[in-house]
Amino acid sequence: MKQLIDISKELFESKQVGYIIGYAEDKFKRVKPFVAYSSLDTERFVFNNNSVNNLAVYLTRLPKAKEGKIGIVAKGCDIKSIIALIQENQIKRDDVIIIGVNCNSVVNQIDEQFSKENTAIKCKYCQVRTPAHYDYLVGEIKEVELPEDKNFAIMQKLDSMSAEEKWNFWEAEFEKCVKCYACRQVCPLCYCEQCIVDKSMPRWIDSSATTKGNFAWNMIRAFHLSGRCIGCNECERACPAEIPLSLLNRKMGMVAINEFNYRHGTDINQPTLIGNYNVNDKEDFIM
Amino acid sequence: MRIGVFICHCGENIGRTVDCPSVASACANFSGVVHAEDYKYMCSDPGQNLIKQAIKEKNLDAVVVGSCSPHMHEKTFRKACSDAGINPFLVEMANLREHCSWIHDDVPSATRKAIDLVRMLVEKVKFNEPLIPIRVPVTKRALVIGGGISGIQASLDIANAGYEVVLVEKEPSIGGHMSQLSETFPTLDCSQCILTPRMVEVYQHPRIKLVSYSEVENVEGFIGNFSVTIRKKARSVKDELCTGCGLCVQKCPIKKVALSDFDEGLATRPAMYVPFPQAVPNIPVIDRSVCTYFKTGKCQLCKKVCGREAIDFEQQDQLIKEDVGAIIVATGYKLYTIDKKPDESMIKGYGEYGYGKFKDVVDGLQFERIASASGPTSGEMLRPSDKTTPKKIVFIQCVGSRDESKGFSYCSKICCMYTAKHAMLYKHKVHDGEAYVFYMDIRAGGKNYDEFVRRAIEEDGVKYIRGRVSKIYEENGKLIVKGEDTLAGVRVEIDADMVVLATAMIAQNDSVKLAQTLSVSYDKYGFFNESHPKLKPVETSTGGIFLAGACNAPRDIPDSVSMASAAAAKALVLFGSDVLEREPVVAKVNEATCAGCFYCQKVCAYNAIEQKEIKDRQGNVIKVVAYVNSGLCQGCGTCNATCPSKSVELLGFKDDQIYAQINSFAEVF
Amino acid sequence: MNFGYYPGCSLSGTAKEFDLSLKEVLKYLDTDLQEINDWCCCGASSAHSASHLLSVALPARNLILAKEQGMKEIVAPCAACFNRLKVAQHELKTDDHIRINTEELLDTKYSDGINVLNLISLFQQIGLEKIKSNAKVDFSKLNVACYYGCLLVRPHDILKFDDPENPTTMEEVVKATGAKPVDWNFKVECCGAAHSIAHTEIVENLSMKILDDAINYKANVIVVACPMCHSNLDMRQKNIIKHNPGRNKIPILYLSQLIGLSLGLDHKKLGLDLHFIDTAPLIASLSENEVAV
Amino acid sequence: MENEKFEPKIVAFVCNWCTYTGADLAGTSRLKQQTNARLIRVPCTGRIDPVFIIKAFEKGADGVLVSGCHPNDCHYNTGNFHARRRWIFFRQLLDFVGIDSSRLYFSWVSASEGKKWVDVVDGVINSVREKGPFNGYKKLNKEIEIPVK
Amino acid sequence: MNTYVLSKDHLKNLALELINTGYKVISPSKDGRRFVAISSADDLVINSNLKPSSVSMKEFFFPKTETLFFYKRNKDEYDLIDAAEVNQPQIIFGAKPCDTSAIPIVSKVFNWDYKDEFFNKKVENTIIVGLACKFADENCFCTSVGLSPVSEKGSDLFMIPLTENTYACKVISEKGKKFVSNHSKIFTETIDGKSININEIKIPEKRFESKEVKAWLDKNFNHKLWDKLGENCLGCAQCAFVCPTCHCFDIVDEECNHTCGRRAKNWDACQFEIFTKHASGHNPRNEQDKRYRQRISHKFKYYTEKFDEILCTGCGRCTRGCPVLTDIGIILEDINQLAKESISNN
Repeated sequence: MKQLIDISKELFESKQVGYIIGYAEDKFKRVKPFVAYSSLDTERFVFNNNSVNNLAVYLTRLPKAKEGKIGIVAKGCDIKSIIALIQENQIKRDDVIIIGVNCNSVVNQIDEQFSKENTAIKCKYCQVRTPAHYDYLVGEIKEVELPEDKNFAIMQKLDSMSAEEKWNFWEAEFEKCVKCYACRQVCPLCYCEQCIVDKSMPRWIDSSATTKGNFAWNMIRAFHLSGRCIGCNECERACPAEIPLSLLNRKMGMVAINEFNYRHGTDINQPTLIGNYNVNDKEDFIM
Repeated sequence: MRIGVFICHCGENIGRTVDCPSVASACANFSGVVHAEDYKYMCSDPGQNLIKQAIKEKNLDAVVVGSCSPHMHEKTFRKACSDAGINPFLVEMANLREHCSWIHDDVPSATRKAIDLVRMLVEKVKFNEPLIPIRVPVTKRALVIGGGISGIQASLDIANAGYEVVLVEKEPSIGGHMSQLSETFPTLDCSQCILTPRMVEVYQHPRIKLVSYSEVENVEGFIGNFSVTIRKKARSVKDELCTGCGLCVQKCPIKKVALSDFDEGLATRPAMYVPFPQAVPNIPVIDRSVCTYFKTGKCQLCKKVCGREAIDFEQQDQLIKEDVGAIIVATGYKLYTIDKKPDESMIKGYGEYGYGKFKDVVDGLQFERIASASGPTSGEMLRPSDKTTPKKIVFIQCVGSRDESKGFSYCSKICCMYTAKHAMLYKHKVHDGEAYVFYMDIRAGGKNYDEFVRRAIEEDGVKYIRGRVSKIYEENGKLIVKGEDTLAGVRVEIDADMVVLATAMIAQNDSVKLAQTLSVSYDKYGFFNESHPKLKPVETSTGGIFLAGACNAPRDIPDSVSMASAAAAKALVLFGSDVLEREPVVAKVNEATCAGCFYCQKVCAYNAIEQKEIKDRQGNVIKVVAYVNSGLCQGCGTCNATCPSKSVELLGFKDDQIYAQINSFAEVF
Repeated sequence: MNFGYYPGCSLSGTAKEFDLSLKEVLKYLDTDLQEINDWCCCGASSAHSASHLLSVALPARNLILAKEQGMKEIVAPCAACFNRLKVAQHELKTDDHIRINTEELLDTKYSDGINVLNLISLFQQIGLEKIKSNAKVDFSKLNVACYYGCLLVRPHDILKFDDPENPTTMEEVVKATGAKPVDWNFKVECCGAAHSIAHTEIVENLSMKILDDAINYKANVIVVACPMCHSNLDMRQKNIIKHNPGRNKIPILYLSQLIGLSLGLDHKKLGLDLHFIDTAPLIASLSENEVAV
Repeated sequence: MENEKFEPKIVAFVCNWCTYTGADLAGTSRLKQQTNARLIRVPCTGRIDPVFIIKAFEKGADGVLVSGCHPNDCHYNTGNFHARRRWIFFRQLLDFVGIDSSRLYFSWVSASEGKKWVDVVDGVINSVREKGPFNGYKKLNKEIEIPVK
Repeated sequence: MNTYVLSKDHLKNLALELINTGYKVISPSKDGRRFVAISSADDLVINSNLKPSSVSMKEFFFPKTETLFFYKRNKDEYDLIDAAEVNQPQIIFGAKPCDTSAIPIVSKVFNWDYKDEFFNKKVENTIIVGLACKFADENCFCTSVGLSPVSEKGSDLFMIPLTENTYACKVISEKGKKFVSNHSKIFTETIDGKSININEIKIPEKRFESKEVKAWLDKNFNHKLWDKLGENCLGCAQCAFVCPTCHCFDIVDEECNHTCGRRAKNWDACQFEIFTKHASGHNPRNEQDKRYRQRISHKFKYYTEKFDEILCTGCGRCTRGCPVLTDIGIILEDINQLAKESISNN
C-alpha cells in the first residue's frame, strides 16, 4: 500500500498526472473506485482482495486531465482492457500511466468475506496476476487458493444440450433482464457514444424488456464484444437480475482462442481480430 | 410518401406464372401506395411513358417496378423516373422474372411470392433518400505498368492523343518478351525489326516519361485521381549522364558471371550489362550480387573508363511520386517453369520430361533464343548440350496447359502457333532434319493462322502426332520420347536429339501483390480479372484501372496490341471530361455518434476512411471521428456492418432500408 | 511408437522376407506393430476385377476391424494392399451408394478415420533421422535404384502420396541409410504386374527394360516396396538372362531389407537368403566395405 | 396436421455481384426452385450485419441463408473475408443460445453458379421444412402480438 | 380490526387454495433474490430474516414492459386494439415494510392528474401480506425515512413472527378484511393485537433527518458534492430498476411487423444519458453529476413537495447492487452533516 501511495504522490509531485484513478475505502471499509486529484488524496488509496472494479471503464468516461496524464491503478486483467482501449483508438498509450498491481485474486460476492469459495472465477485462469504491461508495478504476489470453476460445468452442460434445451435455459435467464444496461455501463469496452440499443431508426434491438428484446440485446452485446471482451466479468457482477453473462462472453472468448489463437488486450501492436482477416479463416460451415 | 407500383408481364415471361393483375391490385392496398398497375412490357417506350405519366398525374415521389432483375433494367427505369422528375435513387426494382416467374411453376405460390417481393421494396423505398451523383475532377495523365508490346502500344496511343504517360518497366529495358522472339507468326517477320522502332519512339516521345528498372510500390486514390509511388531501383549508373557508349560493359572484367535472363539462361553476361544490344534505354546496370566492387570493394574499372562519370556505386533505390488519372496494367506473362512445383500440389511439374535434367530439353522461349539471329548461337540451329545440330527434334504442345492435374486447366492459346513456327524455323535451317509435334488439338483460329499450320505440315513436312508424351529419358546420347499416337492407336518412340516443350503461359510471380496494391481482382491463376468477360474486357473492378495484354490471360501479339489500344481508348474516354460522375452509393458517417474506434477503417479495402478531428469553438480537439472519402468509397458497406453503433451507414442500403425489407418479408394474416 | 499392421497375403507367402525384414527393422527401431485381428483379403487383383462392391467391401472390413481394435494408423507394406485400402477409403467417403451397399453387406457402419501408411510413409513417420543415426554399415559406395512401380503412387488424386511421374520419397529413405540413390529413368515404369503368371513374356520384356536402365545408371541394387514388383524383377530375372544372354544380374531388395542391412541386422533374419537372385555377393562386398558391380 | 402444412419462411441475404447474379442466372436458365425464399439484396456480404439475421428470425423467419462471392472473388476484394470472420463468431454464439445452426446457412455462390444456387436454396428449404417452425421466437412474439380473441 | 394467528401450515394451505382458485401467488424465491410467482405451495417462503431481494416487487404493479394498446395498419389508417385486461387476482407474501410502503407512495403519482388504470387495476387486484423484518445491514435506513421494520404501510394484512412456526396476522385494510372473511377456514384463531411482543425486532438507528436533508437540497442545487458523486457513477440504472419507488417510464411504439405493433410502457431511469436528451441533441442533464442530483432531489425534495411523501423506503437495494458501491445512505448522512454545518456556520 505504501508503495502505491508513494508512487502516486511522486506522480503528482512531479506533475506527471492530472488525476489518478484508484481504489479507496468508504466508512464501512468497503472498497470502491476513487479518483485522486492531489498528493493528499492518494493517502486514501488501498488495494486488496476487494479491489474488484475494473477501473479502465473510467478512462473513457472521465474528462481528460487538464494537465498531465491520467494515472490508473490496475490489476493485470484490467490492464488488458486498457490495452484493448489503446488497440481500439480510445486512448493513447502516452496519455496514461499504468500503476500495475500484483493481484492476489479478488472477491466474487463483494458483500461477503474473501475466501477460496468467494473468489472470482476469472481469477482461476488468471495469467496476469503480475501484470504483463505497466509503467509501475506495486504489491507482492502471495500464494492463493483458487476457486472452483462452477461455470465450466455449466458451459459443458450447455454444450451437451440440444438447441431447444439451450434456448430454454437462456429464455429463463433473459426473461429476468430488466434492460437497466448496467452490463453496458460498467464495461470498459462499451464506449460507443450511442449504443445500438438506443438507436431507434431502425430499432434493431427492441428497447422493451420483453424476453424477445432481451434475447436480442444480450446476443448483440455478446457479439459486439466477440474477439474484444477481455473477461473482467464486470457485466455479470453488475447485473441486478443475476444473469450469467460471463458464459456468453467466455464462449466468444473461446472461439477467439480456438479459431484464431487470439486474445484481445494482450499486445498494443497486435492487429485486432475483428477488422482483419486471414484468407485461410475456417469456412467449413459455408456451403 | 406517394409510391407508384408498376408490374411488368414481360410478355408471357412473368405473366405466365405470376398473376400480374392481382399482384398490382394487392400492391394497391399497401400503405403508401397511391398507384399500382400492370402492363405487358414496362421497359418498352409505352411502358416507360406509363410510369412517367403516373408520376405526373398522381404526383408520385417514389417508384417500385416489379419486372426483371435490376441488373437488367435498373438503369432504364431510373432514367425514366428521373426524366419525370423523381430522383433515380427513389426507384427500386422487384425481381419478378429471374427470381420468381422463371424459377417457379405454381401460379398461386409464385404470385404470393411476387407480392412479397414487391412489398419488401415498397417498404424499403419509403426510407430511400434522394442521392446526387458524386463529381470528381480528372487528372489527365496515365500510368502504364509494363513496357512490353502492350505497354508500348498503350503508351504511344495515349501520348499521341495528346496526354502525358508515365511508363514503368521493371527490367532495365523495355521490350518485354517480344524482344526475345526470333520471328513472329504467321508472317515470319523478324520480331525485333518490328518492335525496336516502337521502343525508340517511346523513348523519344515528348509526352512519355519512361521509368525503367522500376516497380510500382503503392497506389492511392481513385479513378481520375491516383497517386502512385514508384520504386526506382538503383542501377548504379546515373541515367541522366550515361550516353550508352557501352565502354563500361566492355571493360567489366567479370565477364561470364551470370546467366543472361534475356537469353533464357542459354548465355552469360558480365556484372555490368545491358540486357541486349537494342535495349531502350540503352543504359547499363550493375548486378550488385556479382560485381567485384560490391563484393570486395575493389575494381571500379567501369568507373575509371566512364568519361561522363556516370557510375554511382552509392546510388540508392529512389521513391518517386506520380499523379495520374488512369492506370493501364500491361505486366504480361511468364512461362511455366516445369521443374518447379506449383505450391498447392505434390506434383513437381513434368518430372518425366526431364526439363532441367537433360540439357537438350528446352522450353519455347529458349528455342526462340536459339533460333534468333541475335541469340547465343547467332541463329544457328545448335542444341545446348554439345552445340551440334539436332537431326531429330520433338516439339510437345500443351505442357502445363489444358492439364488440370499437372498444370492449369486453361489453354495458353499461342502454343499451337508458335510450335508450328518453331518447327518451320527448324526445317528452314535444318533441311534434312526431322521435326515431330505432339499435340492434343490444333487451335489455330486467327487470320492466316490455320494456313500457317497447314504450311508447316504440308510444305515443310513437319510430322504432327496427335497424342501425349508419357516420358522422355536419355539413352546413349539420345532423348527417347515415348508417347502415343491416338489417331493410329499405336505407341510411339522417337530417339530425338532435342525436345522443345511448349510450356504454359502463366501470370507473373508478383501479379497477386500488384493486384492487391491496385485493388483489382485476380483469378485463381493470378491473372488480373476484367470487369466483364464480354462487355468490359479491358476494365477492372476498380474504376480507372485498365488491362492490356497477357496479364489478363494468355494472348498473342496482335491481340495484345489491340487490347492495349482498347485500354488506351478507355483511358482517353476518361480524359475526355473534366469531371467524373460516380454513383452516390457510398458510406457516410454520423459524426455525432461516432466513437472513433476505427474498426471501419480496418475493414475498408479502399482506404476510404480517414480520421477527422472534431474541434470546439476554441479549436480544441474534442474527439476524432471517421470520415469517408467518397471519392475512394466503392460502396460495399462492410464498414456499416462492422460499426457497433451504426455510426457509418451506406447510402442506398442504409440500416433502416434493410430493416424495412426484413420487417415486411412475410405476408401477415 | 505403435502402428496397426495389415500384412496382406503376400507377406505371409511369396514376400515372406518382406514381413521378416520389416518386423526385424521395426523391432530395432523400437516400433511395435499390432496385427489387425481377423484381417482378410484386401481385394487386390481378383476381387478388384471381378466385383466392384467386393473390392471396396473387403478393404472396408479390414478398416472397420482396425478401428474397432482401437487403431488410428495402420501400415500396409504391400503396395497393392496400400492401394486398395486407400482407394476403398476414398470411395466410401465420396460415394454414398457404395458406402450404403458396403455397410449392408458387412452389416456394420463404416466411419472414416484410419490413416493408412505404406512402407515409405511408415519410415517417414518413424523418422529418417532415426535410421541415419543407427546406420552401422558404410553404404557410401552403394548405388541404389529406387523402383516404385505403379501402385504406390497412382492414382495420385486418391493416394496423395508423392509425384506419380517422378517420385522421390524412397530416395530420401535410401539416403538416410547412407547409400546413394541413382537418378534413373524407369522408377515408375510398368513391370508387367499381374501378367506374371499368364504372360511371362510380357513381364520379361518390361522388367528387362527396368533392370537394364538401373544397370545403365550404375545401380548395384534395386530397392522395391511392393511384393509384385519384387517377384517380377527378382523371380523373372533368371529367365530374362536366359532369353537375352550376356546380361548382368542385379539383386532386388525390399526397402526394409536395405535398411536392415544398414542397421547391421542379421542377414538371415532379414530373409536375404530367400531371393532368386543371390544377394550374397552384394552382402559380401558390403562387409568388405567395397561394392561389387 | 399443422406440421404437414408447414411451409418454412426463408430470408436470404445475398450480395449483389455474385449470389444475386447467380440467382439471376438460375432464372435465366429456368432452373426450378421452391418458392419459400425471399431475397434481400445488399452490395456485399460485408454489408450483412448479424443483427439482420436476428431480426429476420424475430420477424418470423424459420431459416436464414447468407450468401456471397467465393473467397478472392469479392467485388470489393475483402468484404467476404471480413464477413466470414464475423460469421465464425456469430453462428457459434447463436448455437450457444439455442438457435440451431440448422436454421442458419452460409454459402458462396458465384455469378456463374446458377445450379449451385438452386441446390443451396432447395437444400435449405428442405432441411428447414424438416426441422419445423421456429417455435422459440414464435412463443416470444406472443408477448407483443395482438392477442387472438 | 382483528389479529389472527397463522401457523406455517396455515399459510401453506392458504397458498395452495389460492393457487387452485386462480390467484397469482407471489413470494420471495428460495434464495430470496427475487419475488416470483409460485406454482406450488411448497415454494412459499416466509422468512423475516431474509435480506431484501435484489429486485423489488414493483414489477407486479408496474411491469418492466407493459402493453398499453396494439395497433394494426390498414392501408394508411390505423386501428387501435386495447391490450387484454389483466384481471387475475394476486397476493404477495413475505413483503417487507420497505416493499409494501412503496405502493401507497408511488400510487400518488400514478393517481395525480391522470389515473393510471394499469397500475390501479393491479393494486386493486392484489392482497399484500406484509411481514415484519428482522434483517438490517449497514445499507438499511427505513427509520430515517419515517418507516420501521414493523410499518404496516401498504399492507392489507401484516404478519409478525410469534414463534418459530406461528405468526400474528393483523388485518390492516378493508380489502384485507374481506379477504380474511373469504378464507375464514384458515383465519380462525384470533389474538389480541396489543399483546404481540415486537421488542425482539431490532429497530435500526436513525441515520439522518430527512427534513434537514430536504432543507439542504432546497438551497444547494449547485454544490461540489454533486461533482464528486457524478465522478464515480457510471450511469447504469440498476439503482432505479431495483428501487421499489422509482417509477419513471418511457413510452415506445414497437413494431411487430409492417402491419401491426403495440405501444408499450417501459421502465426508464433518470441515470441514463438519453433520459433527458432532446431531439435537437441538447441535453439539460448532460453530465452524470446532474443526473445523480436529480435522483436524490426527486426522492427527497420534489416528491415531498408535491406529494408529501419521501420517495424512498430505505431498503438499501440501490447500494447493495451498485457496481461502484455508491451508498445513498452515506450520501444522505453526508448531506445531513453538511446541513448541520451550514446551520452552525450561519
